[in-house]
Amino acid sequence: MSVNGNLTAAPAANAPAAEWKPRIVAFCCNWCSYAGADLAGSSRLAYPADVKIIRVPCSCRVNPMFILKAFERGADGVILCGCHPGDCHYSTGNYYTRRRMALLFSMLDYIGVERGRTRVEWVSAAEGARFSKVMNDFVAKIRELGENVKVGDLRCKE
Amino acid sequence: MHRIGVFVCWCGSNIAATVDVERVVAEAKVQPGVVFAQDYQYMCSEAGQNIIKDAIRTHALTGVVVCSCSPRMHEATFRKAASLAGLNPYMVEIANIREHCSWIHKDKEEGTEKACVLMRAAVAKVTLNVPLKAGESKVVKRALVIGGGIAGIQTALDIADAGFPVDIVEKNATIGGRMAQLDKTFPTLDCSSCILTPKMVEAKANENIRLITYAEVEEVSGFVGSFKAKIRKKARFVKEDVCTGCGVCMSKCPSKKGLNEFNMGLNNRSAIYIPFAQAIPNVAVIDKEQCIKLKTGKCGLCEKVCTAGAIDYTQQDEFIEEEYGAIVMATGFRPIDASKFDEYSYSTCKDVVTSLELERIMNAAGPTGGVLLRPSDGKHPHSIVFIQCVGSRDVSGRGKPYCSKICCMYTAKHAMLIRDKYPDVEVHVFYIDVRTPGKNFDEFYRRAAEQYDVDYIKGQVGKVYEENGQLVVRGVDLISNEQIVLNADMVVLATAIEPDPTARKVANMLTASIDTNDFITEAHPKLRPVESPTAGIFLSGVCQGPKDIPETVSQAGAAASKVIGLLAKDKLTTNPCVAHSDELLCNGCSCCEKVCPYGAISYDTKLINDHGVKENRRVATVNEALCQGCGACTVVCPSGAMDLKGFSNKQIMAEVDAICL
Amino acid sequence: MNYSYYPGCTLKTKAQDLDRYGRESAQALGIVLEEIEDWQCCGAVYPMVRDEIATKLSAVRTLMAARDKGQKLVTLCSACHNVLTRVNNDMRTDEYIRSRANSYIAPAVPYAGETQVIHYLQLLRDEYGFDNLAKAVKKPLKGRRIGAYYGCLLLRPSKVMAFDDPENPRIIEDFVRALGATPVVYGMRNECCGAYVTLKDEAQARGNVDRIIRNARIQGAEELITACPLCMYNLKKHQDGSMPVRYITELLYEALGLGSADAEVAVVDGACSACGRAK
Amino acid sequence: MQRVSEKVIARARELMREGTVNKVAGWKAGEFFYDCAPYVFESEEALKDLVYDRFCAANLSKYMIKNSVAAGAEGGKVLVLLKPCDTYSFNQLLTEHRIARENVYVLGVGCEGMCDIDRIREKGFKGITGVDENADGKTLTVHTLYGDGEVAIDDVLVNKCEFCKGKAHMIFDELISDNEDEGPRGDRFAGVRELEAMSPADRFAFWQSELSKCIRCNACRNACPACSCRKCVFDNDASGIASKANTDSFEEKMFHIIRAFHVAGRCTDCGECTRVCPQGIPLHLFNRKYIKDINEFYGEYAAGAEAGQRGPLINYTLEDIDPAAVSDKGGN
Amino acid sequence: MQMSEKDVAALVKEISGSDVKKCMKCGKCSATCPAYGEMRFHPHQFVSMVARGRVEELLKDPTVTRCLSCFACVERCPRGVEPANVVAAIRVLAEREQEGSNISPADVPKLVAGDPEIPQQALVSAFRKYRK
Repeated sequence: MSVNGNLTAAPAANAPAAEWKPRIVAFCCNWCSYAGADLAGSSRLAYPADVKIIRVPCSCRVNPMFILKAFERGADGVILCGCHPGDCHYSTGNYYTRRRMALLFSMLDYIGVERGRTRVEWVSAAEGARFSKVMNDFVAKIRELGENVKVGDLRCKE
Repeated sequence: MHRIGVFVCWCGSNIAATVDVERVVAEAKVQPGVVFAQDYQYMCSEAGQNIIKDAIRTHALTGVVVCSCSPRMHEATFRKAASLAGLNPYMVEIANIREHCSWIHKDKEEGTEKACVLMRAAVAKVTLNVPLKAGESKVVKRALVIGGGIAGIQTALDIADAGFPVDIVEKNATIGGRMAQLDKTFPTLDCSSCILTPKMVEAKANENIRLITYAEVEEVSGFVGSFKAKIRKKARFVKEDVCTGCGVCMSKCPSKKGLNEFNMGLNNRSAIYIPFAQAIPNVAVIDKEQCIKLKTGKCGLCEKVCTAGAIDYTQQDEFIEEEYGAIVMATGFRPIDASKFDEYSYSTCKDVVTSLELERIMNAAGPTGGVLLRPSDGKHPHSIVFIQCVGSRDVSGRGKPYCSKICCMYTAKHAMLIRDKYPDVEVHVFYIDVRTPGKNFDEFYRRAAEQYDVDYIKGQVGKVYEENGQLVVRGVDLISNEQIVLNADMVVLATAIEPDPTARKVANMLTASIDTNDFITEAHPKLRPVESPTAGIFLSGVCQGPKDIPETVSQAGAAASKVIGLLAKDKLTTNPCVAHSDELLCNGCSCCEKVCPYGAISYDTKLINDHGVKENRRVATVNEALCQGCGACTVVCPSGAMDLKGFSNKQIMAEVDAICL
Repeated sequence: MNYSYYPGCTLKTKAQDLDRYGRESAQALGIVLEEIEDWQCCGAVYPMVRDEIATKLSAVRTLMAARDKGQKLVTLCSACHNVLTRVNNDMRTDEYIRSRANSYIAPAVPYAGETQVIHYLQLLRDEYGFDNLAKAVKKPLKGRRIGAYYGCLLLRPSKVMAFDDPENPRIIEDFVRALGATPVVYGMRNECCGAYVTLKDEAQARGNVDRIIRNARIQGAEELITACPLCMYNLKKHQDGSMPVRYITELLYEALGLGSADAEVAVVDGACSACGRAK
Repeated sequence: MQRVSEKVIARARELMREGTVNKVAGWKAGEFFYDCAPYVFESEEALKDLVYDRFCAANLSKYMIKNSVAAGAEGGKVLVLLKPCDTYSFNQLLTEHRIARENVYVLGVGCEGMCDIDRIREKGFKGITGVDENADGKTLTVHTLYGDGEVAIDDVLVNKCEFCKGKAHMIFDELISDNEDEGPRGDRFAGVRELEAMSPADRFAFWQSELSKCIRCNACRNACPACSCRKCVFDNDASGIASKANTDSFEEKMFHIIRAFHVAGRCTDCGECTRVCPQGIPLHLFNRKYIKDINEFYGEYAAGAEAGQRGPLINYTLEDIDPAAVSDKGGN
Repeated sequence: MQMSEKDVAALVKEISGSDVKKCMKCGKCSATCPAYGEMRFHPHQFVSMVARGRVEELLKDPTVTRCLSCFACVERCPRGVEPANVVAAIRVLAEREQEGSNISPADVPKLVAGDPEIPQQALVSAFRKYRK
């Protein structure tokens, strides 16, 4: 299976209109997922350039406000990566993340941001291949969903 | 005004092949606040670092962004360079355009575009950076070990050998712990006392070790490097420095009906007693609940016979206050109460015993002088049934959900020793699984089955009851799929072990976290197994989880080396990227305190001057020496009073903004 | 002290001794037992599968009657006690069963397990007090060595029954002691007597009873007592008659000096008045 | 409710007279009979204006943050009248160490549901001059300039009372209530479920249409007992979300979403936000969504049912569901 | 509609309310079972076979009726599996399939005639246990 295949196939085949590029923000914890992303890089495991990574010390540092901000600014997807439950560098951080994000994502869906646009994935520092696969899958999903609603317009009805 | 410098690395062709570095530089130059931008082949090289240093000086830079490899690789390098040039090292941010960009993209246009976004995000962040300074705190060069079993003794000996003073606080009248009660040890079958007592003596003799026995830690405050502990030394009613341990008082004491704890209550002891012959310190203690003199004022016999004049009925509890740089928990374990499983008739039949009781029965210094005799009538047993997993792996609510780890091996040991010494005794062992990972462990168990003809039956026992002075054991043999009824003279229960009940109290005092089974949680289950998440607290022995003697000793040594590493430092440098609470904004709600894994947040009532209005408020304070900077607290703070230095709300929001431009 | 009282079918027919002596002893102790009006059979066995609701309804009706009177519900027969306690627990804790049962019965006020079900022995221990009972004893049963036979239904499942330590119970021993006799503890006292299987295969029940009586005898019991008519039936039928078996209330009646309770009572024949429909 | 009302007012006076308390937090009628507003009475004399009727919906818990401290400083105590639903908020504030409990005397007052003047008007009444509760306790007589009429109380309850949590007080020092607790009324999550059943696009349209009505008057924030920060993040420049400089409209746009998350796990569903919103935005639909999710994901939790509870967002279990369960459920 | 063996096993799990996966195969249920000798399959086998979806043999076995419902296995199971509930579920499903096969009202006069001491409780229990 070619990971790269995903990258090139989609736009060429059926995207005659002005090319839309999804904007995707990835929050990665410093100890596991950011290192996993580094490993994906050093293993040359490609994933689309639409993904931009922000480094945080722990997934539990991610304030729901950051995610809302991204969507307000027009992000099409936000993904949060942390150490696997039980492996948190700070012992318990990702357990809190798990609760916060489950509730936040459910709320985002409730205001009309489809569930597929938000995701939490647990990626360890050793899982470079997984990091790449996760990102490819996520981008594919976002492409499938298309452009996001303008969350920024939530209070600007014509 | 911000004066940011942006430095774009080619990393040879690693970056430059997929990222148009010149375009990144050009793009950087038009970012607000950026006054200088340059690319270079290898920024991490000395020449590259010099470019950064020169630019900092020449352009009076207030912030630096290096677009290069992962910060996990060279962040420290560039921070150091900046600091050498006079810039605060925390004013440096890295844009990872190699691992996260050039290495994963093939299309140069795409790669360049992304590199520009990452650069923009780093610039946006660095404009909000503030200079941070790593703090320092003192290290008191003394350690406290709570618990004087083999774990505590070994840890203390190792710390003391490295030249640091260490106190052992033991709640019982002697050190030695559970290991002192054991007869032989697996898998070598050497005598437990023979290997333990020399260590006890060594602990007593070591001038760096102070033994505080018959004592409990009452209060602990402070943090890593400088804890303060208050220790209650319970009254022994015997002057410790005067008593010679001759034991005359014990023989003369008229109150002899106390249960002998050391022998698991299988026989009695006098009210004044020395727990066992090799006790350290070898000093008597009076059980005040049992002593006639202390209860009624009459008697005083021990005082009369004590030629050393060591008895003091007026002795009071004493308090010792001491400062420590590190604390080791070595609080150990106890077997669970077997009467919770009375289908095995432990409460009603004397000949149903726990393994630790059997250990005493087998021991030469035990109640039967080491001769295997039935507790009910003192007769020689002809058949013994061992039942494993009594209360272990039990989620019914009666027992413990975990495997107690040591029972398979000690049961094999007991079975083997009995078969060896008394070949006429039939031995059956009911087991669910025999778990013997460990060096020479499985060989040991197989020897019991093959050489010593111990009858291992895969299955459990459902009921034990007494009939005609014998025990009827109804069990199942799952391999032959039949229910079997055996007559036995004794039944031995391999009861689960649980953390000593003092562990919970001590852990609370130390703000060390504890799991649902009351075992102390380690900072990281794989990478930091002997440290508590609370800095300066270390774990030794079974208080962290079930383990046997070799494992305990190696963990004790590991804990000691961690303590030594800490005490060897004169000062502790603290990570400056820690949480900080704005007192004016703090509601005092305690949410942050509850999610902090390190106990780094405390609440105090303080006089706050809120724009001229002075009032007493309950506000959070972060102890920077304890905080590790995870940021969990920042998210639960609804008012935004809690923020994380180096990863502040504003900084991360600025990055999001820059990426979603 | 007024309580709702649920005797159950067997106590009105084959086990009249259990009922009669229980009532009269209670009266002598100043405990008022008010029999639930128009009670129905409890169902005799607790329906163990979750999709059986209908068979729990008569128990719910009884529980509801006690609730409406605002009284604790006292039982005497072990089987009734087991069924009522467990159905009550279902009504309290199991939303599925609660809602289904309530919609079947459609009572004015839905039932949610409010009633407290207590066994006659618990009544004596927890409400009246064994120490008070000991004081009320007129003819202590001195010198009698009595084995308690608990069986299964009073004790298990212990999480629901919450009657006593299921593996080392002591309530009947304490009761025996309060009456002035000597309790004999033996291991088989909480093992099954053979129960209803006696109708299918006498030999199976006989095997069980053999083991129980043998163990009791060897451990020194001279007579056995029980609170269950079915245990009574099995224990008497499947032995040679050398081990007397009595109801707990017979012993109580005797110790309170109310007369001698002879185990031989005329058998009242005929159909079960309350649960006739089962036939 | 008449009987309880009289007893409550009498008792408040008595406590003031005895000196048990030196302040009373209650309700005072405003310009119109239906605008009963929170008021702190400082003398027995002033208490003549204390009312307790079908229009005293306001939750007084939040007022105890400042008043309990103030009362303590004066060496006195403040009496607060709390309806059953208000006690949840009071407990939650105790959990968060916001109220000096020792300075508060809680008088639990029975409540049979509060009425919404707008809903009465919707029944066709114009020129309302007064409302009286009828003896049956189920209907109101509405006096208008054009004559009297009758309306069923159940038809004009404020939203929060339509979905009353129950008549039991979670905390009190003294209780004046005739009510038997009948448990919760109605299915408070029905509205949430209705929205959940819509498509994401319809949901977005729904919220866009509702939230566009918002005039950022902060009434919700001011009334909400969970929104009791000394300084709101939206007013805090360092938070990165405040909009003082007007360079950023984030706060403008996301205010309600952020507010809902900030009170998630702490909101007692007291319904004040929706009740006070001048634009009639159903803000409770945010809070109830969180409550419903919390109940479903982590087990039933009622904020404020007990003081000292550990809220669901500052807690976890090893077996918690993964956010993937949420991400995948819809799928689209 | 004919259910597959797997579906029946799922039904057994559902109506028994027992989580058979929690079993750690220690055999304590069978060690404690007073009807062990009379039953072809033993409590631990019931749990294991239901877990593996093999219920056909269990449903055909007439000795399932020998379970005394004494709850010793439930009480003593260290994993909270409740084997007796699994046995009961099998018995009930078998009885539902073959209406009234294990005891019939016609048997009663014979039983009572043979032994007038039989308590009502035994008859009602047997009816409840042995018939649909």
